Order: sequence, then structure tokens, then C-alpha cells
Amino acid sequence: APAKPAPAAKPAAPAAKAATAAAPAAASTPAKGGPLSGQTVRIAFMDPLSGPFANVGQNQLKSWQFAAEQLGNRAPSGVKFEVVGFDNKGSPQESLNTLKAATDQGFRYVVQGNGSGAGLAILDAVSKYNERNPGKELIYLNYAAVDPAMTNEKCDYWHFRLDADTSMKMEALTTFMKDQPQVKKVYLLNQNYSHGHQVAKYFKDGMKRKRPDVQIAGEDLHPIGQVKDFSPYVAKIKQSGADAIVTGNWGQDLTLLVKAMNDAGLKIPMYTYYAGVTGTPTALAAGGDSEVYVVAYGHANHTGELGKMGADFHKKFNDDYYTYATYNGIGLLNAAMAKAGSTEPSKVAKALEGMQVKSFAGDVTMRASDHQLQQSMFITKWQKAKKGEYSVENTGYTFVPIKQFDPYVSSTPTSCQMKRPSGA
Amino acid sequence: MTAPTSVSAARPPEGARAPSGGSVGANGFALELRDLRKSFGKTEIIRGANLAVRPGERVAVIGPNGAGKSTLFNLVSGRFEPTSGEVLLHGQRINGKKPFEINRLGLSRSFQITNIFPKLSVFENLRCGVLWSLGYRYTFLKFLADLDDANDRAEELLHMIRLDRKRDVLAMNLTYAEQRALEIGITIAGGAGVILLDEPTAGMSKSETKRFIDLIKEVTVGKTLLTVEHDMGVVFGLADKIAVVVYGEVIAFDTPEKVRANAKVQEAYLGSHVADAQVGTH
Amino acid sequence: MLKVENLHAFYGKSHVLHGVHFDVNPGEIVALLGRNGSGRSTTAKAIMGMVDCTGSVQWKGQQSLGKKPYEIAHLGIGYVPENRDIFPKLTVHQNLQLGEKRSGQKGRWSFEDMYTMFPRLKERQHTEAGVLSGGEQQMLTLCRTLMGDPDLIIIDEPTEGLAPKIVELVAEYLQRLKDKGVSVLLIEQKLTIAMAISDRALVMGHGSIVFQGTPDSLRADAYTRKEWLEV
Amino acid sequence: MEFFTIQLLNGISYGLLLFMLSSGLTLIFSMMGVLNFAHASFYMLGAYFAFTVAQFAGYFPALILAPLLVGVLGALFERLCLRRVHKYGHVAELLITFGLSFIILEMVQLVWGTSSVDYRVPALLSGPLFTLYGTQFPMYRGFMMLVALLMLVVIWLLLTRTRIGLVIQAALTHPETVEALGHNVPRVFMLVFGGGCALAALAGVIGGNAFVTEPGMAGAVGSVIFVVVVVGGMGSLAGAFVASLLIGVIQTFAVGIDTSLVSTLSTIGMEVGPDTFGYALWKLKISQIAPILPYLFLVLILVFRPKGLLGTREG
Amino acid sequence: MPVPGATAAPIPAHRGHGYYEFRPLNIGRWILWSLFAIILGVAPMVWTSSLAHTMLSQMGIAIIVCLSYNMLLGQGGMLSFGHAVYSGLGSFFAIHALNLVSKGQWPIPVSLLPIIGGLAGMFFAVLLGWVTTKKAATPFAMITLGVGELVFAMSLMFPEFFGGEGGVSGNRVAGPKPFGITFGPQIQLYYLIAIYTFVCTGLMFAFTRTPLGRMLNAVRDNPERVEFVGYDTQKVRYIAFIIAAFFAGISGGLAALNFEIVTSEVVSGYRSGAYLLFTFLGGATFFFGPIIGGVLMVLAFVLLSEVTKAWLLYLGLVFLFMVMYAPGGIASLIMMNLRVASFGRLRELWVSYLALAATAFLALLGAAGMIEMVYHIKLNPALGPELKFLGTTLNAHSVDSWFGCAFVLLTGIGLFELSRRAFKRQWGEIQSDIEKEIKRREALA
Ligand SMILES: Nc1ncnc2c1ncn2[C@@H]1O[C@H](COP(=O)(O)OP(=O)(O)OP(=O)(O)O)[C@@H](O)[C@H]1O
Ligand SMILES: Nc1ncnc2c1ncn2[C@@H]1O[C@H](COP(=O)(O)OP(=O)(O)OP(=O)(O)O)[C@@H](O)[C@H]1O
Ligand SMILES: [Mg+2]
Ligand SMILES: [Mg+2]
Repeated sequence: APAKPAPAAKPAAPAAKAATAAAPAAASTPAKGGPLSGQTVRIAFMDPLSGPFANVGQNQLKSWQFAAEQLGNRAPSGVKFEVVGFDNKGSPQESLNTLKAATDQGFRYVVQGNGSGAGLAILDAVSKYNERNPGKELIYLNYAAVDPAMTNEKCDYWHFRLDADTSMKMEALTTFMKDQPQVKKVYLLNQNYSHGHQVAKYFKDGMKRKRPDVQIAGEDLHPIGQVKDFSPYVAKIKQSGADAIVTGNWGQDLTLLVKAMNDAGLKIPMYTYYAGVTGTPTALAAGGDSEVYVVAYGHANHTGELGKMGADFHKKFNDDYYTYATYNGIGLLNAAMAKAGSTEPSKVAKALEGMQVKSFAGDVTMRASDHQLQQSMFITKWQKAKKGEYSVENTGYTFVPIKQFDPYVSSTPTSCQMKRPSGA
Repeated sequence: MTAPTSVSAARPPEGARAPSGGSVGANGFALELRDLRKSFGKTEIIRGANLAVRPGERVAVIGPNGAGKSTLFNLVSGRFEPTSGEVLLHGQRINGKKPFEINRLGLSRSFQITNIFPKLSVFENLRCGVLWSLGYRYTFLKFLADLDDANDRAEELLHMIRLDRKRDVLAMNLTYAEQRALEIGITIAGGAGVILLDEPTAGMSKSETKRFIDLIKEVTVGKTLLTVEHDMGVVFGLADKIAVVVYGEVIAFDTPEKVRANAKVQEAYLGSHVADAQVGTH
Repeated sequence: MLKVENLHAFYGKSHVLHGVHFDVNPGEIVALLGRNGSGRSTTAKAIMGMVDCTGSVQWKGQQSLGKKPYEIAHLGIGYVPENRDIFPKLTVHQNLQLGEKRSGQKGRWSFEDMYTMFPRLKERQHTEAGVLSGGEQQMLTLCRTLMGDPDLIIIDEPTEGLAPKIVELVAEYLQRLKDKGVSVLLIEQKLTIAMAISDRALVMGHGSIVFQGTPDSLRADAYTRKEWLEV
Repeated sequence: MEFFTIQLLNGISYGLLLFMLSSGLTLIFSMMGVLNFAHASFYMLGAYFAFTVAQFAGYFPALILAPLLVGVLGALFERLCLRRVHKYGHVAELLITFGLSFIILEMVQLVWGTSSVDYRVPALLSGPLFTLYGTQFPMYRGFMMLVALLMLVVIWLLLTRTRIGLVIQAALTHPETVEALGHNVPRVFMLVFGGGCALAALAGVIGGNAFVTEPGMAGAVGSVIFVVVVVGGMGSLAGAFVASLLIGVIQTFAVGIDTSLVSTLSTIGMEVGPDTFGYALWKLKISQIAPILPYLFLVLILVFRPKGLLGTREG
Repeated sequence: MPVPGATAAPIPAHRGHGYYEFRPLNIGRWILWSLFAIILGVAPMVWTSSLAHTMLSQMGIAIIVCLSYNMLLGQGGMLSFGHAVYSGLGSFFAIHALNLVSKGQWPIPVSLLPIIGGLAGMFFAVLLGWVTTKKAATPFAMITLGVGELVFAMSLMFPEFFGGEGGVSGNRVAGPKPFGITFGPQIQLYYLIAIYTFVCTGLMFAFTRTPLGRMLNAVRDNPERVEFVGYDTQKVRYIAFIIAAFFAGISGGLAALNFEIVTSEVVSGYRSGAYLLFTFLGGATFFFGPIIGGVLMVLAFVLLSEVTKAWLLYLGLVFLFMVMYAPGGIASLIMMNLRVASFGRLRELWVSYLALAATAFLALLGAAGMIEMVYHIKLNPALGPELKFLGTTLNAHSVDSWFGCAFVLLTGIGLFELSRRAFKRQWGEIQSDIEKEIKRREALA
């Protein structure tokens, strides 16, 4: 069913405004230019820019714009990137509207990350759009939506994930925990929705394989965002005799939990996914010392180019640069465009498959079978920042890496049966 | 979605309007109270009331303030449930029934404090009163405009209560007297055979009261009527019989002449000279 | 004591009072009569500052027009509204409490006085006023205003819905008020009682005063009675 | 026993916390009939104001100043906006507070940013108050409970020792008549609304650092405080108090109950397996729905007792 | 209840049973409905971008759901905080049905799926409605709040049915394709939605003229009296609740087709809140108010948020001022002016309107300029102080820009106040003239 070509009747109001974001690239940029020099690729960023999750979205938009400015316009392709924010309010349905707005304005690249709900909606819509509008394909770069489904049963050719999915993170985490002999009884506390279910499931799977002796002292699922007081859970955890907690909680469901544990004086390690997200470190710091570990594909104390970018970002925005996927995202696009010799998404997508580039922690590869980036994982620990360490959110605390795993460690199999467009 | 049709509840309006006063119970009474009692908390307000009204009778209920007249009406019309005793409508026991069930059995009432549909027009107010009795129930598969019988009946009522000119005025914009008239209109709209009116003329001037009494007489021809009144002019002008309620009991039920002569009533209620004076001015 | 001059009142755009003049002297009962809709209640509301109006209302030599109702109440004018605005969710006693302008103030009247005046209210002291019978509510409104210890009390149709015997009682009590030095502006429908207890009668028609005089002169004035009172 | 005692303590302290959050709402909702959807926003304002004041003057001055400031803002809002719409009825009142909550949220984000702020419990009040079976009971929690009780006493005195409560309730039905009896009704309304907002702010000052001070904090307590007020019964302070404690205790104990309908059914010999229709529902454990039990409670109470636990009217 | 065209026509003197009346207002009604149909038909040809098409589709959906919400709020006086439960469950059932159709297990044409949504909404209303409608007023509002919260929480807990975070997606290109209509292209779907919108609007309007519709108004105004004219108020509310849920479900089903994905947000409290806010904004006292509300809802969520980051602030302010100055919503403003027009007095007002509009625009311009500058400083400090605002460039750090905006704002406010006073006087005069005229006509009648 051929769709009517949509003449963009509506003027692109917000596009112009944010486009100015890409100021001339910093002087430090190495190796300027490339074969596609002079071309500009406009990327539509779709995440909540208003409402309760605006803080995260705003930070991530700045990160993308910053990365585009710092890493664009240089070798190998020389393409200049422009990132424009669209406010999807965190809602899947609104994401579809912003997607329409973006396509009307001629955007061909979409980035999104904040929430798998919106992510799956975009994945699905992009797929349908590309099917119904051949020649005008879109590419969706997912930098943080971690539902494994997106690279498994629901995988799609036009979707590329830069973050590591829940199962990969859990692979890294369980590998780490297996070597912690003091961990014998683990309590699983998660939000009662798909992400929480997955964290619990992959943990149990992983531990059964790696340390069958570890007991599950207890398992709880609580409604997301509804718990104001975690002390009953803490009492339950204490009663269970657990010596570690694993949780995929984020936002106030995480900070309130940590606070409640501090209050009750329950000092057992917590293994988390999302202690580093905007706002959470501040809340953690206000709650006092606690033993919190985070599993992620990056950490606050990188050195080298990324470390410098973090420092510059902080200087410029007085905010933390923690969406390191932007670094890989721009890097991958840049390389793929050079390889394809074009900025045309259909060609770039093909080039992206199996693409390997240098990243801040070794090489990363975009696995062709499911479009999941294979990358190193880190376990970091929340503690007071020593001199020279990065003070996260100006709290005086930092996440220090205590373990790095090579990409193969966290690599998980995929059930993806990728449908590639003919000719790709 | 239409409610199940229970045949017994559907009353043909013509029949109801015919001067029969509703059907007659087994024992020949339209409305009967047997040792009716009602307590609120510890206080017993109605203490064994007995009353038997024949079809077509016009009864005035009088009594001191707080004697329980309105409460009696509330018990009969289903607003409250009796603590004990019996209420019989056409010989059928109705205690504990819901107001709408009692209404469907042919009893309708007005309120001491005006109780109409303020944001509907006068005509709509009346039509609301008519609908159920014509069997339209909860239907949403027919247009109001097509219900000829309901519309005609509402028009007729409109004319009866002399509000033709105010047909499309919102009820809340009517004057007090007009609202009282509308109150009566809604009460008689359903064609019930037994009508209870609670102080229908309160707040009206002499001349208006007079007009109003005529109106009530006219619209309740052939029906059983019970009305609470403090205005002796009205009482004696309207009633065939008077029931005197004192402290939750019916202490007398007789013709006006006999009641007026009753010493107990005089003492409890009338307070000799005011009563005379009022009756005199009428 | 109360001097009303050239009072005009409006409900939005509709002009209801057209230049009302009258006065009330200390210790006097003045009856304000008239047909339905002649503007008597509006006059009372205008004095209380509850409707838009122009003209002059002097109370104890002071201009009270333009003041807020609660300020006027504090000057010593009490008002009993016509539609028994009792507070339905409060108990009888609480209703009376609200009548006091300051809680626990000592005035001419105490709770006990009220309860002896209408024993019925004492019985129902702790019930919600909303369930009171019509007549009981009427008694309550009267008492509630008295609790504020006014020097002038404006009563709008106090006998409506009262049994004949209670009507007599109210008449009696109004006279007692007068003995205690309270002036009364009585708005009434029931001519008999109004004429019996008032010192002076005013008749209103179409928003202005069309007759002023003693009850006797009113009784004698057949024209006014026919034209303006329709008796 | 140990578990029971600790959970009871947790339950009671959470209940008191709920009461603290909702006391201002009880005042406004019960007295004025206004469903103040911006209540939680005033709570948030209190926390942010306290955060800022505490930076300059310390925590304890903030404890006084922030509620005062917010109270004044609330009174102003009543004076300038709410009062005008009173005559249009409850829905209009509700919607205007809805609008206000948007505005406050945006303002807060403009002034303090979209992220959380570092508002900490003062050193004096941090640390454990006592230790029970090896579990600490934090001092700040004790402080919260104390304040909640103080709020209860103050509101109770306000309502019983003054006639403010009577005046307002009377004014709900007949404002003109109340004025004619000599009461300055508009001022009382303004004071009560301001007072309710100040109470919300006080809860914010105390809750802000106990929890997290962030723009989402208003939304987080948003509807549960309505549950407290409604379950307790409109117009009943005691009801709100009882409801708070009840909800606190029930919810806390529910967390500890890991039975589900499946296990109950199997004890009576009915086998429910993954293929049974609605298995997802049957296998739900009580502990999993603990935090949403208040809503269930709300629905049940309203169905069986629309007046609420100790309420006197239906709204 | 005063619906356009419902206002009284003089009753013909002879009312027979023949009903061969010529009621002039029926023509008006024909015109209105034809206009509505034409607008629905022509709109996508005027606004042609794909965003516009999806927005128009969403408007149709929003119109249905707001109208259905208003059955409760405006006509029945029931303030619901949980209407999204019914539209949302309708969405879920419709999308599951769609997937069955896709798999070839259900031989239903896609165009009828919204009805499945409607039936699902209805089913849950039958189930939950009886307890919900037991009482009106606050207990009703709070039960809907509670049920809404419960259903939303459940929707996240049961990925089996609700699809977890990603929701349930489907492909609307499924089943038989009569006349080559696949509903793949948005425009085809738009016309399906337009037809549903037209029919549902018609049906809901028809409902207001039925006995049940009228009794629902009566229940809103005075439930007690309703009991004494033979009706069970709870049953009236209950049936109306079910019908409203049916239409809500239809709109949910259409939304499922439009987005081809349904996530738990569709049953959330935010949704229900949005229905309430925009129904009110459009005008709950008039039948057509929610139509305006639905259109505004889509405009606000989709467009306003794209135009400015401060959109929530603007939305809050709009509500504040609307509730204060036009509590009857936009519909009431329209009706007030229509009334003036019907007395031939609208022409006198246009100068005032022009003045009001111009000055209000000025004030708004100033205010918006300042708001945008504040947001710019706050959100984009790194982008430098300059921002584009309606074609001009403002500098958030320069006194000039601030002074300029403040000047524009203050001038605007000052002039607005002047013209408002003049307008108010004029309006008052016209109104009192109209009152007099009405009285005069009444006297003649
Ligand atoms: N729901 C109730 N709860 C408690 N007491 C009640 C209730 N309803 C009525 N009463 C009391 O019952 C008594 C009788 O009231 P009722 O209204 O029947 O009197 P009435 O005879 O109509 O008097 P009136 O002529 O003054 O209207 C009153 O004292 C009243 O306070
Ligand atoms: N709130 C109002 N808005 C508009 N007009 C009103 C209002 N109240 C009263 N009126 C009109 O003002 C006129 C005088 O009314 P008022 O109530 O003063 O009369 P009254 O002499 O007290 O009569 P009643 O015997 O009915 O109490 C009447 O024509 C009435 O219709
Ligand atoms: Mg009575
Ligand atoms: Mg009067």
C-alpha cells in the first residue's frame, strides 16, 4: 500500500531553534573532514523533555547534542550531525506523534532511549513506516531502552541498540557476584512490571548456572512508583537473612529503598542497574553511606577523550555526562556513513551491521544478527570521591570501576530472526 | 438495555386519571397505616399511628410543629423505612419498598421544601414526571419528541397548572409560587391515585393561596389526597376529613366540624383565637 | 435609630426597590406588609448589605450602607432570613452557637433563654438541624439571630409553617423582645398577627412604601388594603 | 514476634506519616469541600522552600519559615482565584487547583531545576533513636511522628476550641446567612485554605529530606492522600487519623504476607495451574499488591459505607 | 442540556397527532450536521502533512471519548477520574482482536474492530459500574479514582494481557480488503475514524433526546425527586455509565487502529485527567462542548508541546483563567455570542472584540516572550543567550529584551483592561436589552 507522499506543509517550528546547538566543533577535534564533508545529518531525539522524567531527557538531549558537536564533522566520513529534540513525554503514543512530526520535517535518523515502552512503539512504527514508504527509510538508534525483546523476538532491521540489554547486564553482574564468596543469600526486590520481571528472571537463570549454591532468600515485586515507605520491605529482607540485594529499581523506588535501608541500619550490598541516573546520585548522597554497586557499560571516571568530554560537558552545562552511548552512537554512524559512502539510511543500516569501531573501553561491535552492540561492561561502586575522581552531581561521591568485563563475557544469545529488506 | 417490563407496574394513564381514586384495596381503603412506628436513634418520632383513608377522600393532616406529619409522609412514600407497623396502599403492604417502587404502585408526593429539577425547563420537568407511568422506563431507543402521549400529557399538565407561558423557562427561574405549582404538577404527572402534598401553600399570600387551593382541587378530582397544612383557611376549605397528628400519633380523624369542636385538638394545636381569626379572614 | 432614605436596590440589572423611605425607632415593632414580590425581603437584604443598592441607610446616626454584612451585624442589626437558612449539617446547638458573634459573649440572651422559649429545641439540641421539622427550623432561625444580641431585629416571615399555637407564641415573644429594648422590623404575610402586635405598619408595593401609619389607620384604610394587600 | 513488633512500629509510623501528608488536605477538603489537587504541590513547595531557607538559615528556621511562606501563597491563591470560582461549584474548584498544580510544577522546575536537590536531614536529627532487635529506628522518623501528632492536636483544637469549623461548614450551604450573623466568611475561608497549605508545606519540610526533594514528589503522594481523607470520612479529622493508621498498618503487614489465591485455593483442595483462566490474577501475592491496597480499601469502603469510616456526610 | 437547536421554538397552536410540523430549527440542525460532516470530510485535504493526518485522526478519537465522558460529567453530573479505564480496556481488546484477525483466526473486517473495543468497554462497565454508580458526587468520583488506580497498577503487573512495557502492537493491514481499502495509509484510516466520529456523535446526540437521556439530566439536578417519579437513580446512572463506556471503548478501539500499539498508559490516571480537563475546557454544559475539547486536547498535546517547552505552564495558566472567567468552557462563550447574534446585536461588538483580541495578543506576546526567555536561560544555558521567538531574536541576557517584553506586556495589560471595561459595559447593556426583549416577547406570547 503506497502511502501518499507527504508534502511537509507544517513549518518545522522547533527544529530551527535547537539546531543552533551544534556550535563549531571544538578545536581539539582530531582529523577534521572526510569524504562526506559538508553533508549534514539531522537526528531526531525523542524522549521526555517535559513532565516527571524531563530531568533525564533534558540531560540526554544535551549529551547527544554535545557528542554530535564534539565528534561530528571529522574523519572518517566528515559528516556533520545535528540533534533536534522532540518531546515524547515518555509516552508510547506521543512518541508516534513525534515520529510523524520528525518524518514530516525530513528527519531520517531517530534516537530514543528513555523507556522500553516508547522504544518498542518506535521500533514497531519505524518498521511499518519503512515497509510502507520504501526509499524513505528511517533508522532508529536505541541508546538506553533495555528490554531484551527488542533484539530478540521483536527485533527489527532498522533498530540498533547501543546500550546493553537487561540480560547482558545481568550476565556481567552474575559473573561478578559469583566471585563474591560472602554472597550466599540474595534478596530480589523489583518493580512489578516487565523490566522488574526480567531482572529477577535473568538473575535466577544466571545464578543457577554460575553459583547454584546461592539461595534466593526472598523475592518481591512491588507496584512501580507506589511505595512511599520501604521500611516494611527492609524488615522483610532483614528477616529473610539475606546478605545481598539485587534490584532493577530506578528513580524514587531505588532511592527510597536505599534510604530505608540506611535508616534501619541494614548494611548489606545492593546490586543495581540504575543508581547513576540523573537525580539518583544526589538522593543517594543525601541518604548517607551505603554499599551500592551498579552494572553498566561505562562509569564516571573514564580517562582519555571521553573523560575530557565529561569534564567539558560539566564545565559547559554544570551537569554530568553519563550517556556514553552517545559517544558510540555518533562514532558508529560516522564510520558507517563513511563505509556506505552515503548518508542514506538504507545504505547506512547495511553498513552498520557488523560494524566495529573503537570506543572508550576497547572496541565495540554492532552484532549483525540482532543489532545489539557488543561492548565491555563495568561493575562500579558508589563511594566518596577521592581527589581526582569525578564528583557525580557535585555530591562528593563517585562511581569507581571495580571490575571490567570484556564484551564476550556479557554477550548473550539471541533468538532474533532478522527480516532484512531484499537487497540488504 | 430496556428494563424488564413488569406488567403490573404499568398503569394506563387514562385509567389513572379517571375519577376512581385508584383501585380499591381488599378492605376498601386507598391508604392505611397500622400501628406505624419510627425511631431515629433513641427518639421515637412516630409512636403507633393508625389511619385509614378511603379512595377519593381529601384529608388534611394537621398537628403541632414537629409532631411527625412530614415524617409520616416520608414513611408512606418510602423515603424512610418504618421501624415497625404497616403501610398498606390499596391493601398492598409497601413498607420497606423504595420510593420509586411505591411511586410505581400509584402513590406520589410533593415536598415541603420545593424539590424540582432546577436546570430543566418547565415542560421537561413535567415530562420527567410523566414518563414512567406511560411505560417508557429506561429506554434510549425512542426519541422524546416522538412520544406523543407523553408530550400531550405534559402539555395538558402545563395547562392545568397554568404555566403555559413559562413552558420553556428553566424551572430555577420561576417565581416561588410558580415553582410550587410546578411541584404539584410533577406530583400529579404520573397519574397516581394517591397524592400526598406537604404544605403546598406555605409562603404564599392570601390571594395566591386561594387560587392555589382551587388549582389543587381541580387537579386532584377523583383522587385520594392527603395534605399537611397549618393554614386553617386552607384546611377547612379543602378537606373532607381532618387527621390530627400529635406526638407521632393520630389523635383524631374526623370531619372538619367535629375536629374543630374537639377539645383535645384545640388544646394541642389550634390555640383558640388565632384559628378563629384565620378562618375568619379567609 | 434606623433611618432608610431613598433606597434603590438591584438584582443584577433588574431594579427592585425604587426609593424606599422609612425609619424604625428604639423599642418599636414596625410591620412591613405587602404582596408577594413587592420587595419586602429585598428591603431587609438591602439593609443587611446583601444586595447592590444606593441611597442611605443610617443606623444610630451612622451610615451603614456599603458595609459588609458581617460589619452590619456587628453594629447590632440581626436578620432572620425568610427561607429558614438553617445549617443542615450542624446540630441545633451549633446553629445557635454560630448566632453568637463572639463565642461565649454575654448578651441579653443565653442558650437557656432560648431553650425555655422553645422547649422543642432543647429536646432536639443534639440533632442535625437539617432533619428538624419545618416549624422547628423556623424557631431555630429566630433563636440563632437572637443569640447575637441585636438592637434591631429584622424578621422575614417568621410564622410561615408554624402551627397556629406557635404563631401566637412567636407573637408573644416578639413583644417580649420589645420589652427588652429590642426594635423589630417584622415582615409578615399574616395580617392579623402583624396588626395585633405592631406599633406601626408600612405597606410596600412595587418597590416603594405606599402606606405608613398605625395598624388602626391601616385597618381603616380600605383602599390601601384592597389595592396593595389584596385581603 | 520480632518481625511483628518491628512491622507494627513501621506501620504506625507510616500511618502517622500519611496523616502528616494529608492533614492539610483533611482540613481543606473536609471543611471547605474543595478537592485541592494542588495539595501535593504545596507539599512540594514546602520542601523546596525549606531546602533553600535551610541553606541560609539552617533547618529549624526553615521549619517555621517555609510553611509560613507557603501558607501566605495559599491564602493569596484563595483570595485571587479560588474565591472567584467558588460559586461555580466543586468541579470548577477542583479544576482550578488542577491548573495550579501544573503551574507550581513548572515554576519549581524553573527555579530549582528538573532534578532532585540535595536536601538532607539535619545532623541533630539523624542517626537512630533506638535499636530494636538489631533494627534501628531512625530519630528523624520519631520526629515525624511527633510532628504528625502535634498537627492532629493543633487542628483538633482549631476545630473544637474555635468556631472556625462551624463557620465554614455553615458557610458551605448558606454563606450569606453566616455573614449576616456577623462572621467574616471570606476571611475565614482564606485563613483555612492558607492554613491547609501551610500544613502541606510543613509536611514537605519534613518529608522532603526524609524522602527525595524532586519535581516528581508531588505526583508521588498525589492520590494516596485523597484515599486517607475519603476513607476516614468527609468532615472527620478523627476519621482521617484512624484511616491513616489503618492504611499504614494494613499496608505494612500486607508486605509480609506471601500467600496468593493459588495457595489459598490449593489448601482447600482446588488446583490452579498456569493454564487456569486468569492465572496471573490468582497467583498474585498479597505482598505484591500491598502498596495499592489503599485503593482497594477506598473502593470497598465507599461501596459499603459511602460516608467513610467516621464520616458524617457524603460530600 | 441547552443544545444548539434545542432552544425553544414557539409551540404551534394545534398539536395534533399527525406530527406534520414544520419546525424551523430542524433546518438549522440539518445545516449544523451537514457542516460537521463536511468539515470531517474536507479537513485532511486542507491539512495534508502526515502529522496533520494523524492529528486529525486523533481528534476524531478524542471527540468521541470526550463526548462519552461528558455523558457522565455534563449530563449526569458524575465526575469521573477513571474514564480511561473503559477507553483503555477497549483499546486492549481491540488490538488483541486485531491480532487474531491478522492471524486469520477471526473473520472480522478491521473496520468493525472499534465495535469490539466498544463492547469490551461496555462489558467492564457492566462489571464495575454497579458499585461505581451506587452513589453520585464525591463517592462516585473517589470510586472511579480508586478503580482507575487499581486497573492501571494491574495493567503493569500482567504483561500476559497488557503486553508489559512495550504494550501490544498489531498491524491494521489485515483481513479482507474490500475495494482495496487496507487502512494502511493514514488517510484511509482517517476516513474510517471520521465516519465513526460522525455516527457516534450523532448517536450520542440522539441519546440526549431519549427518555433515559432526559432522566439522566434529572438525576444530575435532583436525584431525590427522580426517585419519587418512579425511576431508580442508580439504574439511570448505571445504564448511562455503560453507554458512556461503550462509546469510550469505541474510541479506544479506534485509537488501537490508529497507533497500532496499545500500552498501559491508555488506562492511566493521566489519561482520565486529560479527558476531564479538556471536556471541561470545551464546555460540559453544552452537547458540542466536548467536541471543541477533544480538538484542543490533541492540539495541546501534539502541537503546543512541540512549539514550546513551557507548554505545561501555558496549559496550567489557560485552565486557571478559563475556570475563573469562562467556567462554562469555550462552548459557553460561543453560545453567549450566538445568543447576542440571534438578537441581532453581535455586530455592535466586533470593534470591542478586535480591541480585546489585539490587546490580549499584545499582553500575551510580552508574557510569552519573558516565559520563553526564562525557559531558555534555564534549559539551554549553553546555547548562548539568544533565542528565536516568533520571528524575532530575543537575548535572554540583555536588559533590552526583558525591558521590551515587559513593556509590551504592561502596555498590553493596560490597554486590555481599558478595552475590557468598555466591553463589559457594552456587553451588560446588550444583555439587559435582551432580557427586556425576552420579557416583552413572553408578554406577547
Ligand atoms: N432523620 C431524622 N433524624 C432525627 N430526627 C428526625 C429526622 N427526621 C425528623 N426528625 C424529627 O422528627 C420530628 C418530626 O418531624 P416532622 O418533620 O415530621 O414534623 P412535622 O410534623 O412535619 O412538623 P412541621 O409542621 O413543623 O413541618 C421532628 O422533631 C424532627 O426533628
Ligand atoms: N435573586 C434575585 N434575582 C432577581 N430578582 C429577584 C431576586 N430575588 C427577588 N427578586 C425579584 O425582586 C422582587 C422583590 O422580591 P422580594 O423577595 O423582595 O419580595 P417579597 O416582598 O419579599 O415577596 P415574598 O412574599 O415572595 O417574599 C420580585 O419581583 C422578585 O422576583
Ligand atoms: Mg413538616
Ligand atoms: Mg419575601
